[in-house]
Amino acid sequence: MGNIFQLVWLIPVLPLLGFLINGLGRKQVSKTMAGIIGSGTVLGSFVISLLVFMQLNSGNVPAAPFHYFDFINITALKIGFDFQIDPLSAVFLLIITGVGFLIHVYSTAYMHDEEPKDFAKYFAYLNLFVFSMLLLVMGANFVIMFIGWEGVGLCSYLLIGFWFKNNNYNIAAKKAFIMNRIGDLGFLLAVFWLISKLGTADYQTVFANVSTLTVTDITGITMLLFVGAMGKSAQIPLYTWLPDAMAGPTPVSALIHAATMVTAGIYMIARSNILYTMAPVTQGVVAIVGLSTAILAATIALKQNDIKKVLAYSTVSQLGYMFLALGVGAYTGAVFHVMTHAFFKALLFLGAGSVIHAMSGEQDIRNMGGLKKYMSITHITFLLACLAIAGMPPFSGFFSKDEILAAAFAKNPLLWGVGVAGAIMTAFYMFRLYAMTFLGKFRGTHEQEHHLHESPKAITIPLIILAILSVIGGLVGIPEVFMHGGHRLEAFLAPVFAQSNALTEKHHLSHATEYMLMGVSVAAALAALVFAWSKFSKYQKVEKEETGLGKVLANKWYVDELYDTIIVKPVLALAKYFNNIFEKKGIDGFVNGVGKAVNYGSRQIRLLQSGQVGIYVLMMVLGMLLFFIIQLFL
Amino acid sequence: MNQNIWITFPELLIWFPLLAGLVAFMIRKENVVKNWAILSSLITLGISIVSIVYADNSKHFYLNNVSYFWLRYLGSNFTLGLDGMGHMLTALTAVAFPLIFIATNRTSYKSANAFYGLMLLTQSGLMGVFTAMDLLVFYFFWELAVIPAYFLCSRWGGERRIQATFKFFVYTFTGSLLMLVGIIYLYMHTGPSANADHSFSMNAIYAAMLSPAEKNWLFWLFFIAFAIKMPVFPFHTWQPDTYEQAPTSTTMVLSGIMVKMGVFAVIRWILPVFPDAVTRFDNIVIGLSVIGMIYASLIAIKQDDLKRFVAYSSIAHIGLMCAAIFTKSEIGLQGVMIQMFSHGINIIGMWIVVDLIEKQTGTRKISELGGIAHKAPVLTIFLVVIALANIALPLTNAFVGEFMMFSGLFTFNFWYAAVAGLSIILAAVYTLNMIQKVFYGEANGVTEKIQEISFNQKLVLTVLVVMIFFFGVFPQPLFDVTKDTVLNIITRLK
Amino acid sequence: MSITEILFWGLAALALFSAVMVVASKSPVHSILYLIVVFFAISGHYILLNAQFLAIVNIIVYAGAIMVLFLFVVMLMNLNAESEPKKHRMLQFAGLISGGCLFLVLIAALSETAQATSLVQMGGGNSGLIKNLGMVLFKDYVLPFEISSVLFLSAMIGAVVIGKKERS
Amino acid sequence: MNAIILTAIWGVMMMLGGAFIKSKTTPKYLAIIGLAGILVANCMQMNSGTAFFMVDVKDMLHFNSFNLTFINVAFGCTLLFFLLSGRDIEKVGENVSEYFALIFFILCGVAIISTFNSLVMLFIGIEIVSIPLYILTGSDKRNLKSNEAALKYFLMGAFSTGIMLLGIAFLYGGSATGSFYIDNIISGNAPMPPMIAIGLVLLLISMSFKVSAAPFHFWTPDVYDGAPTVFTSFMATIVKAAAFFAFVRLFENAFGSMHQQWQTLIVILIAATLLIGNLTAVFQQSVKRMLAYSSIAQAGFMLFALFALNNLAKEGLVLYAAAYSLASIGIFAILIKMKDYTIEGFNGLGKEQPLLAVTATVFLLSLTGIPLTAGFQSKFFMLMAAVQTGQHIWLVIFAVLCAAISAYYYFRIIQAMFFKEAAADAVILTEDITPAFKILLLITAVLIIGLGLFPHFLTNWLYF
Amino acid sequence: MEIKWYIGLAVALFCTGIVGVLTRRNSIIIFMCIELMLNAVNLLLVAFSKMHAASAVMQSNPNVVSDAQIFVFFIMVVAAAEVSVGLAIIVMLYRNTHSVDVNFLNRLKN
Repeated sequence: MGNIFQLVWLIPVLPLLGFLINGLGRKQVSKTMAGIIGSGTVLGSFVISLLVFMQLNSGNVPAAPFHYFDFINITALKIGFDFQIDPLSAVFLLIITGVGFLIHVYSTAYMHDEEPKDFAKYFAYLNLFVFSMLLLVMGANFVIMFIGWEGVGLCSYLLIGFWFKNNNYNIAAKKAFIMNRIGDLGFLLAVFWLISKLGTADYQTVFANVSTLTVTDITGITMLLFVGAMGKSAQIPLYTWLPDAMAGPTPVSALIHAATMVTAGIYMIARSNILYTMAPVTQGVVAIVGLSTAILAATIALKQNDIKKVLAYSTVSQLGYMFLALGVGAYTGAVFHVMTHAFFKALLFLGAGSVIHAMSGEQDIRNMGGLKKYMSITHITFLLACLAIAGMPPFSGFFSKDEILAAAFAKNPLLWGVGVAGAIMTAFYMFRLYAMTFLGKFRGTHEQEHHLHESPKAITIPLIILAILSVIGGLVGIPEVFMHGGHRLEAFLAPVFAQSNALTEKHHLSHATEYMLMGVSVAAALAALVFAWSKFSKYQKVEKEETGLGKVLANKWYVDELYDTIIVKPVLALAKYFNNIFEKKGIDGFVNGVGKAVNYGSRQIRLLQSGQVGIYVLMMVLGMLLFFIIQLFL
Repeated sequence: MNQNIWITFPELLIWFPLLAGLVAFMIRKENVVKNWAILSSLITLGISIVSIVYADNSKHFYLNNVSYFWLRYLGSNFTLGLDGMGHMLTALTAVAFPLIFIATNRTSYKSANAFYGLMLLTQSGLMGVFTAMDLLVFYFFWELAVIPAYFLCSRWGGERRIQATFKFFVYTFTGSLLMLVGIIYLYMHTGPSANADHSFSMNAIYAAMLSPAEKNWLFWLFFIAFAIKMPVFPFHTWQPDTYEQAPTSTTMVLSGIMVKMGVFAVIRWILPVFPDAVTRFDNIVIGLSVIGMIYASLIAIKQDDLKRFVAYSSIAHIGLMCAAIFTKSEIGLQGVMIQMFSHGINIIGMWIVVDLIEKQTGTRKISELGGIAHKAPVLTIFLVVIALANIALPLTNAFVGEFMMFSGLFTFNFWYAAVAGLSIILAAVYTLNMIQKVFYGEANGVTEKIQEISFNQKLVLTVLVVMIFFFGVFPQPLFDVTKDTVLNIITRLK
Repeated sequence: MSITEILFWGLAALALFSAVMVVASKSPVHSILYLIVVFFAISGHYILLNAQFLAIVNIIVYAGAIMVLFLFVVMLMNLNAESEPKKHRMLQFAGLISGGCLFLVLIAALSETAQATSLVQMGGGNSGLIKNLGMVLFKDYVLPFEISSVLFLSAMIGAVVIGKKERS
Repeated sequence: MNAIILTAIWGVMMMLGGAFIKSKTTPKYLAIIGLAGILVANCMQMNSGTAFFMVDVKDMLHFNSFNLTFINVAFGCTLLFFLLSGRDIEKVGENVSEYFALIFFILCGVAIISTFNSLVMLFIGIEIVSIPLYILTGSDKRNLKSNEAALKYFLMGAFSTGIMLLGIAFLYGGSATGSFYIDNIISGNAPMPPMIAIGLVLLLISMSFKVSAAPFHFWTPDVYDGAPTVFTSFMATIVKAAAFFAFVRLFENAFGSMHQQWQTLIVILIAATLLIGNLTAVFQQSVKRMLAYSSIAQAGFMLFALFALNNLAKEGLVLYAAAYSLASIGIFAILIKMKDYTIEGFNGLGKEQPLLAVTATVFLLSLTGIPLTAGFQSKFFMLMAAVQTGQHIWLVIFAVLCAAISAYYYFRIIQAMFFKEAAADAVILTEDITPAFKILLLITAVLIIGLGLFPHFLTNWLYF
Repeated sequence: MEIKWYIGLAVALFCTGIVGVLTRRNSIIIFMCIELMLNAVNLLLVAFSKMHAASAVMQSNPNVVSDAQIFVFFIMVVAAAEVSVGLAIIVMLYRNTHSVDVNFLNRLKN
């Protein structure tokens, strides 16, 4: 076997092929074929990614990006269609293709009720999604990244609005795309800024020449990039699309939330870590925004009753943690959390999907309960995922979250304090969810109860695999306190962050402090866990209006309404004014007014032609007088 | 070097459509004339492709440039030439016409011979504009391209066609007359030529001796003419009306190619001739363009008529091109070049779909449509692809152009790029709104009986979509065509 | 004041008065008669300037032929004073004012110039005599003389074309 | 000289012929043959200097390639006019051969005023042109409009003659040498003495009257409207062009050296003429009247020749005369065939008579000044001439804006012909269109386009 | 006499003629006023001719003096021709409308 790097181009091309086959031949391929093509291509990518990862792990790192062809090649700007393979992209490749593959497999069962051509279309979209994400991760410059960046936005649009007959879904899809585009604009401006200052968008050149940029430039660029990340990774203020994106099929939610899309922002900041390291102001902003998002989303999640909504807000919240990590300079921590989060969040969504599947589309947890006895695999895997996300040791979430909190503490204990508060809420709402879904008595209709069943293999097997990963996934990053050299991930990623690490002095917390921090956060989370378990395992449905803070939380702090009032409505009003009044009466009115003036002038001036010879002669004489005066006296 | 070539590419590109158009007038049978139009436009396309193969002027100069005596004693010769930009735009013209003819093949016109004859004459005029290397020749073709278009719109258009297209005509005519004054003034300040005191040839015009003050007002005479044609805010109001009223195939020509005349002309005749004035007024022009982008995008959001919708979105896109030209950066200009081509392709695709919908449902009201995706998925896919290309999604052709144009704009000034960038968001808003309202949701009474598209249309749209993706992924061939032109202009600007 | 001057002023006054009366008199016949007086006065001026030929021609052609033609026409039409209703007052006023202004402007422009004080050769000189004029007319001005025959021909045709009764 | 004498002789021939020839159609052929012969004779004088008549003109007439070319243009256009509208002259009244005789006399006058070198010849020439025109205007005797037009034309024409004569008198008095020769009136470019200035203004006014420049244009619409349409066609084209030629000839030779001192007046004239002509034409419903106003508007453009007074201007003037005359004769020839002279009368002509409509479109486009037509080239030359002076560029811009307005009224006819439908039972034309008529129209259109493409075919003659 | 008196007289007569044209509405009288204007010009021309005769420069070229008088002669010729045509037109109009009032001439307007 030759150098695996020569096959790197296959990683994105395979899903693209899958997309083309399924997309163009969607009327011809059978459901089975579509599923096999869809999953198989991603599996192929995964295998290659794994081989690439192993090559990298063995220390064989390619020095230069792989150049395929010129995308733009003019004197002032050269942008190649280049792929860059390094530890960071390798980790992401594995997450994307690995988790993506599992979701594909899962989808074959989940989407089985669709018409064959819609089924094929669905897989085509999924493949395109994976393709875009791979492009995003593998691109060796910001332009290729942007191509993937917009591509995932498009795919999310297509998939969220997959059931296009329902207008609400379409609106959600549109919202996702537009919110993303707002972020994309920031990203684009940042890229332009880079191009205008450095004349290139290649990572290598940019990062090598970063010292030639002024502080203003770097701060501006990083801020704008962060705006892009806000859109894609659902941070305040651009997070509202993500919960709405639940409109799509559940595996899509899993794909968006776990493996692709939302992690793009993290990847991008991690990729350009040196820029952020050199822009402390932006770092502060990133940390604060991340933390605020984490808390805000967590509070909202406390009061949601839609199983997917809870999970959605939990994603937003977890993403907040990741940004907190990025903000405090713990890039490895962020990537680590991306990874563990990918496992348990995919698991949670797929589990939720399994539940919804069993409940025939019911998503309100108030109508569930007691599912434990009907679907044991789903139940157990779901529980493991909940423990992982709540940060219970030794599940994966514990390690990654702990690393982030520790880094935050090192930066500022206040950050840590708020972070722990978020962790407590996480534990609470996750177990509220768990308890209301699986414990207690079934609260749904009889018909639903009759249909309750464990899901087919294609669903449960991915669940099991993900559950295993959720449990042991944290072991690649065992902190220093437990085991020297246990943080394999950090070592693996070190070359990527080397430049940043060189610039920052490490705050080494004492072991005692670290144990203390862990103890406090775990204990607090555990307390919340127990409280939620005990409170909601005996939940009875009561019809009562939420009041006070509860109502505010249930209504997501009225953020959507706020946006509607201060942005959407004024813009539409302005558009309406332009369309109905300014365009017609103003500009076109002026243009037509010229025509009307000519007409009016014509009507008036022709009255001079009165038909009376006397007046004609008089005019002539007056003209004569005028001419004499001009010629003789002026 | 072989100088005995009896006819060159630019001549062929002009005379062949002209001749074909005159022949078309003679053909009485509708089917025959339709096929003749398709055939002749395909031949023109062939000529254009061959000309691009021989695009290298350093090797094949005699094939791409021709000059013969015309108004010699005025210093004007009938000089035609194909440089990179000329190749690009003649190619666009050559590509667009067969596509238009094939796509609208089903439409039957009263006195079809006149219709197709005029269409081909328009093509000839457009080719002339893009190949003219003499300012007077340019002006000739500039007007001549509009006349047949005017007749087309007024004769075969919608209900309010006479008013609307007359507004269009008078508007552009006024602009070009102002330009004529500028041309003459410029001419009077050129150096002597072989047979006259002054000269209209491009090089002489480029070398005209003018004081800065003169350049300043001459700039506006030219710019207003071109701004009307493009059109740039606030000279745009003829456009929605005309697009709405004109027969669709003519609208395709108008929006796909004719608006490029304005963009083209700014690059060819304003930038190199008035570099100082360009620098002096760049803020005004870019400001207007940016305002226009946002303004038109906002209006597009509220449009209920599909044709007007496309018209306003086109205004927004053209605004960006105009702004990018005035950044005077290589990236921006190169972006404009490629975008001229891309925009032509995309908007023709948009019109084809709009036409299909109108023909089948009898309405263009967005609010009355809905659920077409369900009834005609292929049509929907084409439209979605084209619409997304229109809003410059990556890996479609428009992305490359818009990316570079924004990049150029950014280099010029951060805030322009930032404000103009809002149009990216607004473009997403209006396009998705339209897609949602027209294609998604449940089918209603109007869209109930909509059929899938015919083979012809499928063919044309496929060609368009293939081009959209091809040049979205491999734009480099287009850059190679226009590279030298852009560099030439940039050097002139410095 | 010399005799010439007295004659000049007298004739000038007569000419002007009659001219005003041409315009002012109600009856067309009176107007014609006043106009004949003007012509006579102008002929008097010609004699003062020793332009004898013109003086005679003026009386014969103008006063004799042309004005008689006018008189015939007027009488043929039987126009009298009442047949002409008042013209619009304002218009009449405007006409008077603008005519007056024109006069003032011309006079003002000319009165102060050097040219205006050139002297006119009164009485003397023989260029106005019929012999000299004949020589000039048939030597130097033979072309316009011949050409003016075209003018007369066309006037003649015109009178015939216009005057002839159309067969229905 | 050939032209002047031969036209006079042929005029007399036609007049006498009228007495003997009873056939109504013969005079037309006689006239066509005669005019063709005269054209040839004039060309001969031009090319080889062959003069049939040895007349000592005492320098009162000047023959050079410029004015001989112009005479060719004028006579050529008249020939075309005879060919196109000869049959319609027959319909005006009984005195067919007299009408032709008068037209020949007018042509004689045209030849004189394009070659004059003495104010005497100018005066006589102008009268030779005017007096037959009064008659032709009133030739439709039972039509009150025609009567009215004739009287208005006559009164105002005589009035303007008076003004011209006063001007001539002042020029004679003011010139140092007391001469009627136009090149002796002033010398150098010293400030004008007031007498010369007064004479100049008076001549300017009377010539403006003849070419119907505002504010001395008031007779034009009424007279053009009232006169029988065939004669309007002739008056509005050849006669007007000749008057322009005389105007420019007079002012260039007599006052060219003090051009700067009277340019302001021309600027005012141009601005007023363009504005009034174009603006008033917009609202007209009758095509005939609209064309009258358009002739005023076109005069505004021709006045640029006087504004610039350079070589381009003179070339442009000849070109303009040709372009404008050809197009107007063509459009009038079609108009005569129409039943209804209003713009609605043209509705549906494109369907009924495509060839007529297409040629009419060419004529109208030429009048508008669209490239490819002679009308464009002539406007182009005029604008070039004006810009070459480097002064009053705003006037040039104003002129093109007015040209844009002109598109408004010319295109109304095009719209009516092609884009509007005639009422179901409407009769558009009064008579059948003969193939010969169609071919002639086509030739006219081809001539216009030919001149539009290759104006030097005409302008080169100017430098023979 | 100084020429200015002649100029004054001629201009006064001319302007009287103009005023007549402006204020009267009988076309025959208007026509007569125009004749008056022509006569004013004639007088002026003759006066100018004698003025040039008086100036020393012109003594060498006596023709100049005759020029203006010949011109006057031509003016009379033209006037006669004009009168014949003009009166014919007026009579024709009178035959058709039984009026010579120019104010009634407004079939053609605007």
